[in-house]
Amino acid sequence: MQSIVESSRTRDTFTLLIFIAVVLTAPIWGEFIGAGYPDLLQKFAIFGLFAIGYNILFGLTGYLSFGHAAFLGVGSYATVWSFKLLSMNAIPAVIFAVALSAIFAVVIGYLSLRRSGIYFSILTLAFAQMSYNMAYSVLTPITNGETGLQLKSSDPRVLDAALGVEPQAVPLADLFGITLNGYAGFYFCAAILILGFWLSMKIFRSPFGMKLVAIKSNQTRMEFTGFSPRPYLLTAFVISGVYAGLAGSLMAIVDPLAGAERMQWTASGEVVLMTILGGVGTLFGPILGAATIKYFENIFSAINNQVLESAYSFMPEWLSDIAILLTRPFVGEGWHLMLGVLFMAIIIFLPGGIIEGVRRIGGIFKKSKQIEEDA
Amino acid sequence: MDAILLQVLNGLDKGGAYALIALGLTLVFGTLGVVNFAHGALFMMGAFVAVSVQNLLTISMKVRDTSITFFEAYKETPYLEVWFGDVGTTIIDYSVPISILIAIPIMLLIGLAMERGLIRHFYKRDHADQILVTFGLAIVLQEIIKANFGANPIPQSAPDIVAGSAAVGALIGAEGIVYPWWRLIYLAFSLVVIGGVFAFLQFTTFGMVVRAGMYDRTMVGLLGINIERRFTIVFGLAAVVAGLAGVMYTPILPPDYHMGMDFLVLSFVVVVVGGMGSLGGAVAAGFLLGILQSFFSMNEVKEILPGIDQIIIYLVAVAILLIRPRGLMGKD
Amino acid sequence: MSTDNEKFGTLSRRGFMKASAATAAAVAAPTILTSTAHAYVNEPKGGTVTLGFNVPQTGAYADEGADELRAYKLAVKHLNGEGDGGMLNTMTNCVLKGNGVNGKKVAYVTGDTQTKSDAARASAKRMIEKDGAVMITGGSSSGVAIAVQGLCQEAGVIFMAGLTHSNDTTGKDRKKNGFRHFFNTEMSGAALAPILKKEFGTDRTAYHLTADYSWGWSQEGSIKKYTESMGWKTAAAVRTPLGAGDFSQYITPVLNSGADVLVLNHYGKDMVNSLTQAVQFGLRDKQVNGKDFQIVVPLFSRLMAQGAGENIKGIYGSTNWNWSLTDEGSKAFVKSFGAEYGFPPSQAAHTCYVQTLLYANACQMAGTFNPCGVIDALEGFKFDGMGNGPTEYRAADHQCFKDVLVVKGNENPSSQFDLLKIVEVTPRAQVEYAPDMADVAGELGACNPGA
Amino acid sequence: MSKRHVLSIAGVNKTFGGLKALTDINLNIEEGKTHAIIGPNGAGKSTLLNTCIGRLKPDNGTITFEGTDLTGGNMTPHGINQLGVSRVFQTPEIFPDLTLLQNVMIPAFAKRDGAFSFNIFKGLREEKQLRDEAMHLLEDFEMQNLAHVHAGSLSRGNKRRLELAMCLIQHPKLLLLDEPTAGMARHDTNRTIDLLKKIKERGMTKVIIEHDMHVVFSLADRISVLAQGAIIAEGTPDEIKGHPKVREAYLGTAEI
Repeated sequence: MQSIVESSRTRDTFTLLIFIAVVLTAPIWGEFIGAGYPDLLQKFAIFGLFAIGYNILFGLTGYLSFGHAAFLGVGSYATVWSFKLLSMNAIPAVIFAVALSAIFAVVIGYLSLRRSGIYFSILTLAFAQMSYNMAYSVLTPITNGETGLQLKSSDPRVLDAALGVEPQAVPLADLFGITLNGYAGFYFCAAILILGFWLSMKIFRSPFGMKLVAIKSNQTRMEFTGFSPRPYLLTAFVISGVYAGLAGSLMAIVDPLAGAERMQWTASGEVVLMTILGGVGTLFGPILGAATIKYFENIFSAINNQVLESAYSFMPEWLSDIAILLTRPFVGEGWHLMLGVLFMAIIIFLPGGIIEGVRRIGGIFKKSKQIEEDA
Repeated sequence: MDAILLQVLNGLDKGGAYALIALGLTLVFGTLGVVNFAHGALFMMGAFVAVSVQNLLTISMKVRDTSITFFEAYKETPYLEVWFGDVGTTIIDYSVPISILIAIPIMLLIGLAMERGLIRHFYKRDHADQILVTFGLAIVLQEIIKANFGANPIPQSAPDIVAGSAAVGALIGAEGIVYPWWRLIYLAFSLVVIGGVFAFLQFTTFGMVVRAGMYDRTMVGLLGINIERRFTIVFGLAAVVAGLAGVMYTPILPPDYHMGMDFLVLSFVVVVVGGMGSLGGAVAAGFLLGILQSFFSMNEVKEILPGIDQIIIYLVAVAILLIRPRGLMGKD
Repeated sequence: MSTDNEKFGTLSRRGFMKASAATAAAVAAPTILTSTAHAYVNEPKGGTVTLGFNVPQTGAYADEGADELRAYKLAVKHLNGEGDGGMLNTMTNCVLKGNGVNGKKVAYVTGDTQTKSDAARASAKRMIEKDGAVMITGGSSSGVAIAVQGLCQEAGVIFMAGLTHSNDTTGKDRKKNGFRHFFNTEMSGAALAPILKKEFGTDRTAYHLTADYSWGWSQEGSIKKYTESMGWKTAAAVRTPLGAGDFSQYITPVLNSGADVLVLNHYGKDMVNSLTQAVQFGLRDKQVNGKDFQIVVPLFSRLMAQGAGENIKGIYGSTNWNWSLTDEGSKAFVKSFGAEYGFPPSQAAHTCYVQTLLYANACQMAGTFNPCGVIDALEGFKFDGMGNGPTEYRAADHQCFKDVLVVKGNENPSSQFDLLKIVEVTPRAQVEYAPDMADVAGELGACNPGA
Repeated sequence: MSKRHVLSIAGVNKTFGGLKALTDINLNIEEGKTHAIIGPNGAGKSTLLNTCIGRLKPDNGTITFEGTDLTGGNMTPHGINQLGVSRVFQTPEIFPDLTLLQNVMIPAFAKRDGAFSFNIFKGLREEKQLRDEAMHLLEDFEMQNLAHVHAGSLSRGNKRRLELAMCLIQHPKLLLLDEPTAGMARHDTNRTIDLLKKIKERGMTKVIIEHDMHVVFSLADRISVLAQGAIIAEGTPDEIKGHPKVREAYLGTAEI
């Protein structure tokens, strides 16, 4: 596993600083790729966080969970309930979401980790599907089912009421007076993403992270070496579950609504796709993968004939017609097809994901440089 | 009592469908060691073979309908009817049975192409990679179908002769009980196919080699038998079984591009409950889950446990995996 | 992109860039950088005004979404003076002249709701934040409609609902910035009940199969309410999981329940499957209590009904609009839609087309795209010539009140599109209810122009 | 010196189906001694070893390690390791995805921190003492050049040596070696014998299962001979060499 490297402290600090700079300037570089608007940037940060956390489980231990969306949903519901009952302040909401998703992760993880391999996958899938089905129908009093849990100006909000905060007509989350929508919401998510990235880096560089990879590498040896793998796995599971819960909480903070479909198994599948697409077991890969998929979902899906025509307007008409004919099936309503093809291509040709692609390109440069130096 | 009997029939019928899908899945896992998430897509492709056959049979002569003035509307009469009259109508009526015959070679080809072109490169990769690449393939296949056939379900009807219901209750003295012919045919069909696959594996030399390969692959390889080629054929066989299940299911469930994904999770649950790689287990689990699902959907049960019908399949899966991880009939 | 998109709600981008370039303390900056240059969010500054068409392009309702999109494109054409003008020629109280709206050419952006609340909101946000849309419209499910409507209220743009049938959209979850032309479960119940009484009598026992989520419950509730009040009994109301596929285990208990009517409170694929299977189980051929067994599908969609094929013949249901209507408005719309695409529009296409025209007309009347002005113009707006007879956008809940069509699966269709036969046009008075009736009472709130 | 028994096997029987794999085994391993168990193929050597570490549950009898009952399933594998028992497997069990240095550091963590510890706030780099120790050990094994190579790429012989290093860094009270030199070239075998002798000087108790008589007679203080699931002889190497039963049952068919 390449990622567990004994990197030097200065190098790590440098990486972290670069990361922070890239994240904070996202609104600027996002502009150039058509992603420079708050909602998509928020989604980049939130799903980046989700994927980073997922990677701690899947990337390090190799346990493929198909149920992490359940924690995302739990985090969202917890957050909206905190907004409804306590306060519009984001802090108690985040705490509540983290605590609740951790409890869920402990219970589901404890049971699921009694098995490994595909059995583990199916167990997590089963738990997530049960959560989804219940949330969609029977648990409607708690989740508001299909419509999703929404805020009302008439919600009690006991803390706010006690502190004499005026109820808003359109309730929005805040952080001690700063309303967390738009770019403020993005920066709130970005701050937590950076924190999450830092923690993930810590884990990658720690004995704990190394032990997780050791479990992936050879669980028998791990046991005969004196380690009890299950508490390690459970810790990793809970950490990744909390990341998911936190991501769910952020979703509800920047946009106070929680819907059941967040918990569906396909939503869990999405985070798997993100992690693999970017590069499983690497520090940056999952974030790249998350951004790629969200970019596809929001930008590629919006490309219609009108957009294509203007994009190809520099070509002669016959050529642009051909270009449209060739690209049209993959954009707009065909963006799923594009995603499927890209995903297969990555698994077949670049099992290490986008990161491996970048590395290979970097490798070519390095080699040619070496050849020059040798000569 | 009648209600119980009917639910047993429902359960068997559902179970037949589950077992058929799970059978191919577990066959592929047992022999090739591949976890195939595109198996649901094969089921869906089978259903769309039926749709295509119907479309072909009903290629129509178009006559401008002058009664509609808002837009250009046509009255359509299939050429088969124009040319052959009642015979043509009968052929169209039998489009689903005809599709079965056509689906066998087509699904076999699709299966072989899939194994040769993609799956075989993933024998040595771990299960996670197999799951992911076949999942990607499933997305691609269903999007292609959607692009060509749209997202709405497309109705398929069983031949008129079996459109009604059979008075199955008469056999046990309960006159009132009727059950649709097509569903009984489906059940019989699934039993025949399952029996056929088992007989094939049990009584032919090919099947013996395959079973030996499932048991110990390297051993068979050492005997100088080209097990790889046989496994390719097994994959084709699995595709045919899934495809036939899809064709036969179309009169019950009008096919749409997403039906494979809808069955995918369920069929994996069936396979795992039965025991990965155990053919008998997959069949038993298919019927067991079908019957459980039917019973837990009864009002009497739902009144005590609201929503139980939504999660019963998963509850059973969790219970089996925790209590008996190798499944009903799996090997250790 | 045009310069219209320079401003984003509460924060001007230029201001933001300065701040973020300066220091990380920019995190705290946005609220003090509130823009004052705009009277409302996304005020169009150039020669065009952008509308956001947010429809399902993937998932089970993709075909319905595609039809909605066709209708929107047609509406834009007509608004900009291209094509034959469609309903612009038949709509009463119409101030549109086919030269755009308020002197601006109409442009549009599209997005995929995936029939998921999250995706739909993300897509709508992109339209608002990036593309500068002043109005969002579309959708094919109530969950999505309510979610997007809530978002538009927060963001300060107008939401013109597409196909959404749940009471909640203009009931419990009604919003000042949101409007619905489509009818709802309450109206379906009120319109259907008298016909059911006329056709099947008052001595009937109904058995409900209901999709287990809020729309299904709401539909079940209204049918129960209206049928029971005319003397029907309800044998049972059974909830079925969404996307159950095989409904046999829910259908067989109907056979011996003593019920003689089956009400399928399902929509989309669930409806296609449950209806197909119910017919397969011989329910249509059954005699119970000396009466022919009947099946009712409260909400019919022609597009979806195609999936059930032969099985819909003779089945009663309600629909918002059907292309076979012969009023001038419907004829004009079907003609221009048919000429453009070669087949007739669905009810989803109709409602979306009408919504776009109504919105544009309101903007023209108000002389602005400011949501508050548009809302004033739409509230209580009365119009005709758009396919549903005299219609009113009720001010109290932003629900259109109009006649409701009761239809029946056509026994002798003359073409593949001729699936539904209109049995009755239930007059508006019969389906109208008080805006503060129990179960639908809600708070509209204040108009939000976003700035 | 007092004769303290580190490991005691008392009256152990084990059958598989109808097949008797172990018959009434009684064995005491003395502290600081190297005890070899030899016997022809299928004599039950591996079964005995797996029974010792609780992987197999005997039909009856007990296994005690320094007073703790290890009998089948009573203790988890990691629990047994934490008591001070390390094991080298017949096919090397290492961490192929980690570097050699990390392979050796992992068991050191287990020794220091116990079966579970959540230590993410001290990076690997800061674990200086532990690193140095691991590096020294690799030097002892003449593998320091490979310290940053992934273990999966090692030769089979080197994998075995690495596994031995992984056990040794834990300073176990009892080291179980399942054919530690099988498949090694003579040169590597001799190096391994030297290494094992070095540990012997440190007073570590060892149980070796071995085919190679050269290895056995170079290292063992005591030898037990297993045949058809029963111990037919036990004694010092010299005693065993001259034991008639052994000659008859085993040595007669093998070269020494």
